[in-house]
Amino acid sequence: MNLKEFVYFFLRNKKIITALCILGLLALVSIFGPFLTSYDPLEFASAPYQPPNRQHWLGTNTFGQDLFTQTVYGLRSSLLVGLFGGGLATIIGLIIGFLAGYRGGWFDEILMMLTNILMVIPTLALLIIIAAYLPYRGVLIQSVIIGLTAWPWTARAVRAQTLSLKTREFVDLARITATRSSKIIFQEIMPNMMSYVFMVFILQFGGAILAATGLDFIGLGPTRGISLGIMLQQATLWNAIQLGMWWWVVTPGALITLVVATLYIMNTGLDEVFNPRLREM
Amino acid sequence: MNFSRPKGRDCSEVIFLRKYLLKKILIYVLTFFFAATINWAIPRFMPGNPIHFLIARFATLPESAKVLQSYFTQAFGLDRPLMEQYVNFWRAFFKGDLGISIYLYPQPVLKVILRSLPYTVLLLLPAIIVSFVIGNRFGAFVARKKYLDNIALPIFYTLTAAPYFWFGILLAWLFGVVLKVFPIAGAYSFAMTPSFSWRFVSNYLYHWILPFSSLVLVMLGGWAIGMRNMIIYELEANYSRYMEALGSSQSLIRRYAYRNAILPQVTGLAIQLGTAVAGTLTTEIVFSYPGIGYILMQGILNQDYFLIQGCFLFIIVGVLIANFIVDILYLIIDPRIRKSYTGEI
Amino acid sequence: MEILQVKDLKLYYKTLYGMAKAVDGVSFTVRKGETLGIAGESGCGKTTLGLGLVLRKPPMVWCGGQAFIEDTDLMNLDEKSMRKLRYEKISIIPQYAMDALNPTKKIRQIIQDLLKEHKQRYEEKQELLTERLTLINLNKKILDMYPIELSGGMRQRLVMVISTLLNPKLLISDEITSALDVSTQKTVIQTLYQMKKKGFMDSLIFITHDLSLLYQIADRVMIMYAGKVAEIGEIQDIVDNPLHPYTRALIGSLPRIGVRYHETKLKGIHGYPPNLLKIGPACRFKERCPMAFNKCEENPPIFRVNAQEVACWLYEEGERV
Amino acid sequence: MKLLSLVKVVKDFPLGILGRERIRAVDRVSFDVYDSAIFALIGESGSGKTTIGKLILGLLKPTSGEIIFNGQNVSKLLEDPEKYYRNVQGIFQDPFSALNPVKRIGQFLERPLKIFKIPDVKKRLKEVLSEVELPFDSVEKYPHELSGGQRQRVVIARSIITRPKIILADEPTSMLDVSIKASILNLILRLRDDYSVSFIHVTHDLASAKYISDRIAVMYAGQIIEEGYARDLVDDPLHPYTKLLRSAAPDPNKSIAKIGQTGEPPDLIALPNGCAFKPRCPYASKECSSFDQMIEKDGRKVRCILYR
Repeated sequence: MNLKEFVYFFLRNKKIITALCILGLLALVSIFGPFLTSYDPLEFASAPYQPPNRQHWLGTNTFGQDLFTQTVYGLRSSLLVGLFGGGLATIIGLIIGFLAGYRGGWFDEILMMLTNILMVIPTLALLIIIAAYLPYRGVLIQSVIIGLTAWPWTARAVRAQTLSLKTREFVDLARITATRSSKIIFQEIMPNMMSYVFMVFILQFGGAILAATGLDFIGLGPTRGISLGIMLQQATLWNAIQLGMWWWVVTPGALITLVVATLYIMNTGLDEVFNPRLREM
Repeated sequence: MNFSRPKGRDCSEVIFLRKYLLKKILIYVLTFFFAATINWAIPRFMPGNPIHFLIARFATLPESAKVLQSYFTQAFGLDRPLMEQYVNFWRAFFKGDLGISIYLYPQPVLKVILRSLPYTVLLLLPAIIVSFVIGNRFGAFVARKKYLDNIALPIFYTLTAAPYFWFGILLAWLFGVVLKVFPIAGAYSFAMTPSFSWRFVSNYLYHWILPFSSLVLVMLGGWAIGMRNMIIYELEANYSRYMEALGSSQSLIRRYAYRNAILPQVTGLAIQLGTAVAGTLTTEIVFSYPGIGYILMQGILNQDYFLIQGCFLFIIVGVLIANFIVDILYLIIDPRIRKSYTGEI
Repeated sequence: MEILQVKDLKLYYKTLYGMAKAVDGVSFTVRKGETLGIAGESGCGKTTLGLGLVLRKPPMVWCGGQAFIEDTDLMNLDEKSMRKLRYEKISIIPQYAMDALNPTKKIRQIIQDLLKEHKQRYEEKQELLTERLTLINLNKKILDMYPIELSGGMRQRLVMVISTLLNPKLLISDEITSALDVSTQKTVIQTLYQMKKKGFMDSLIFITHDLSLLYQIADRVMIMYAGKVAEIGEIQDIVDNPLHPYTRALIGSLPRIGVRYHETKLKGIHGYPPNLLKIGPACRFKERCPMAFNKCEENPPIFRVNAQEVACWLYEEGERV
Repeated sequence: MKLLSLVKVVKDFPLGILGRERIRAVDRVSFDVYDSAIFALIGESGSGKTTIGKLILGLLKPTSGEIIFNGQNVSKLLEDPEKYYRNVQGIFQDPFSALNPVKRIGQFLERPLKIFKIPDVKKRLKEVLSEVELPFDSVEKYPHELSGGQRQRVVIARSIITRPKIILADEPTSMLDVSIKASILNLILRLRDDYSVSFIHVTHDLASAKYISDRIAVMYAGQIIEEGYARDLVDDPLHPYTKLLRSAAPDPNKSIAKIGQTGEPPDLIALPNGCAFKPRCPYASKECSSFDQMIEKDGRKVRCILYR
């Protein structure tokens, strides 16, 4: 699967193209959104309980805060958590999975023991324990703790991939050309895994967003600033649905679902590009 | 190199099974030990002292702050050396003493958790089983035709992508607020006291429907996608092709493929437990359903560290037991591990 | 009397780059009780032909021609009657025989389900099954075991018995020896030979890329090249007097057991087979053929030269088939 | 002049979870390879022939015994891999997995030139590609644009680019079609004659081994059971297993030759003591289970009680 063939299938895959458009749009909204609204997400904008209208596109909540501004800032922090948390989890998973797969022996045994242990423990419970004791929680810290607890799944997948590549003959061929093993890793094995790593990153990105939303909802979100999860938490705390304020609850949840669903669909598209068997389905 | 196995069923197979299960138990005990240690270590090694953070919340006079300070330090046993604290932790744990809850002072944490545990189990277990069965049936059905696949796949992805509690909120709004069909708060109406009378049980179920169905809906998507991919893979396996070449009907081939595709889904069950538990905790909060999730949130809001730690330990124990049951289940239904001694443990 | 008549069969593969003409107008017959060997290199369409007769799954598409088995055309038959025909009249031993059995079902269960699909009761066939298992030295006890508990060789022999349990008219064995060592290869061929002699099946199509294997088992041989028939003839004629330049080159590049380098230098065939997506009107072997001349610009029909059929303009004076 | 020799080389692999049980893939193998000679190593799957290949190439370390190249112990030579691999190279079985799919053929061939610091790369590339009869423009191509035969020629080109003394060819033609197989065998012969490179030709096919090799060693269950000159060994095999291989090889003028049941390949976990071929041997006798030494007679070696 060389570059030319990859581009050929990449551009023709409906799933990938639609996913890219949606994600691109959302990214633009989160970057330029703040310029579209004149309000600050947390300050009092105007009369509360307003359903979506011309003045407040997404309505206002019990405190009179403009929900469109909150959504835009919230989307930005969610995407940031996805990027950093997902990225960190992918990198850690990559390193550990790679070393375990390539080195093998007892080294592999220990790393995999650690991975299996962390995999059994529900990540949200672990996050709660860690987050509960953090005096100050920002988006960055949240991404770090999510990244630190989400990597086991990647490590296992990357290890399996490395094991299958390691036994391929072009690795032996490189070894008998007196190539140092670090060069073998980065020049022979790594390029073949790029496609796989990218797909793993996409899943981690989505996973990190869901984890962050869960944490925010349970009350351990960023202490300052806003995120889609916090909006939902406040909505539940202040009985939004009982008061019939559906707009306070629907938009943040729908946005998260849209982002994560688009990521999953893009992943399926990439899967079809990389292994033809699913393509003919 | 062919490693053909000694013929016939003999005691070496039984020895292998015992060894296999013992190894699994060892791993789970080790995991629990590891998780409990994290649970013990985090408050003690976190930057900033949780006690100050706790007292700052009470914003009382300086003298009472000092009294509270000594009470908590003594309660946490922070003044004693680390090793001793660790040993005390385990001694207290085995005596069932998880400390006193601050949120529901003076009830011991264990009692608070034991009271809410059945509610979570009654919600989580049926949801997992029902979503597993329906999800896999749907996934297998959808893999039949291309157009079915094109319609169903985006739906499944949306289901599995949605945050668990969001679906809960949507259902609560639709059925609770708009249609007013189901109650959306608590596990039973306030006037009732928990008993096994039919009146209470029906009322309980009446409250149970919405949280249960929101959990099932979200979990359903995950199983369906997993089964759809697995069954496509199995339908193209060599044994399916061979049976088709020998004139077998599609239904027989699909039955065999489904049987093999369900096996990795069972292992998937063990991995999905973590997310399922997390989903239940958050959904309980939406419906203020008095399970572990709800009291965990109260614990967080009230900085009740003992309660948070207690809930964490119970969640871990629950997940480990469930994982062990899934391992045994897998051993029973998949002969490949039982029969291949060099099977990868 | 002929079991199978194939007339100008066309089986193509639908790919993203166009139609790959894997089998492009092939005609041959298989007589009752005969073993027809089909030999050719990778990409010549022999497996497509073998499997295509029994089962056509996308991306393989039938694009023309007929294949009669006892005057029913396999190519346009409704699914139900085609399913009845498979296994009862025409059966296969696939190349992947070693993992052709469902790993999570007991062997007895698999056979019962297969027989039930053809409205046969397992009890009637049980006695025949055990008799045939012992014939290929497999113990009756394996019926209660899972396929994973048997070695590769045993699984292959078991599949050979299962595939011929209903005494099909025609058995197609597709490259069943390519994954084996030389010694086990010989046993498999002998087992197949015994099975035919004992009437497990009427006639046999043996597909292989190794022409030398056919010396022992085939009565007649069909050499295929790039989706078309190059030559068909009795095995002895093909060995002693190969007509088509490709057959001659193929036999020329087989290291005979007795031959050392200095005695006769093996000449391989330079160049590579044509791309099945871009097939021109010319004879497909033209670029690699040492005897190509102007007539080869046009695809040769099949000429009959005494008992042999060959698709090459060199034999134009032969009577056109 | 002896180029490479193995002296009582043994290789065990751990088996099972904690590796308590051991499985012996190579059992006290010794043979010598002379300058510009082709030495064939024949055996079926599981006979240990590929493991020996990996030991010689330094991909595996022997459990005991020694491999000597040019008079020096290979494990010592491997401390400076560049010097060793300048003289010893390898060709592998599967052309589809021997080339890194994401690298161009040019990059693949230039790597050894850079590492072994060989001057004027372009000229050397042109030279080596014409030696293996490949057009120079295939330097730009990706592996998936070439056929199996072409890829194998690229791997051969890479192995001869540093003018090694000895090349280990592990089943170079088993994945190729008959016609291309013959041209690869001819190529190997030409390389041996033009550049006096010696080859160790690991294969399971007696006919192609006989066609190009000078000396042949037959392996069974990790041991060498017969060794001799190619002509003698094939025309007049001594060891019953070699006889079995000889009669199993397809021969046009012999139709269904009865060779009876050849039995199952050896089960390396539960090897019988003494001669491993005993369960399948038509001449097996009681002493066979205690017989375990190599008999030498006029330049030919055989490990069988019949010739004691």
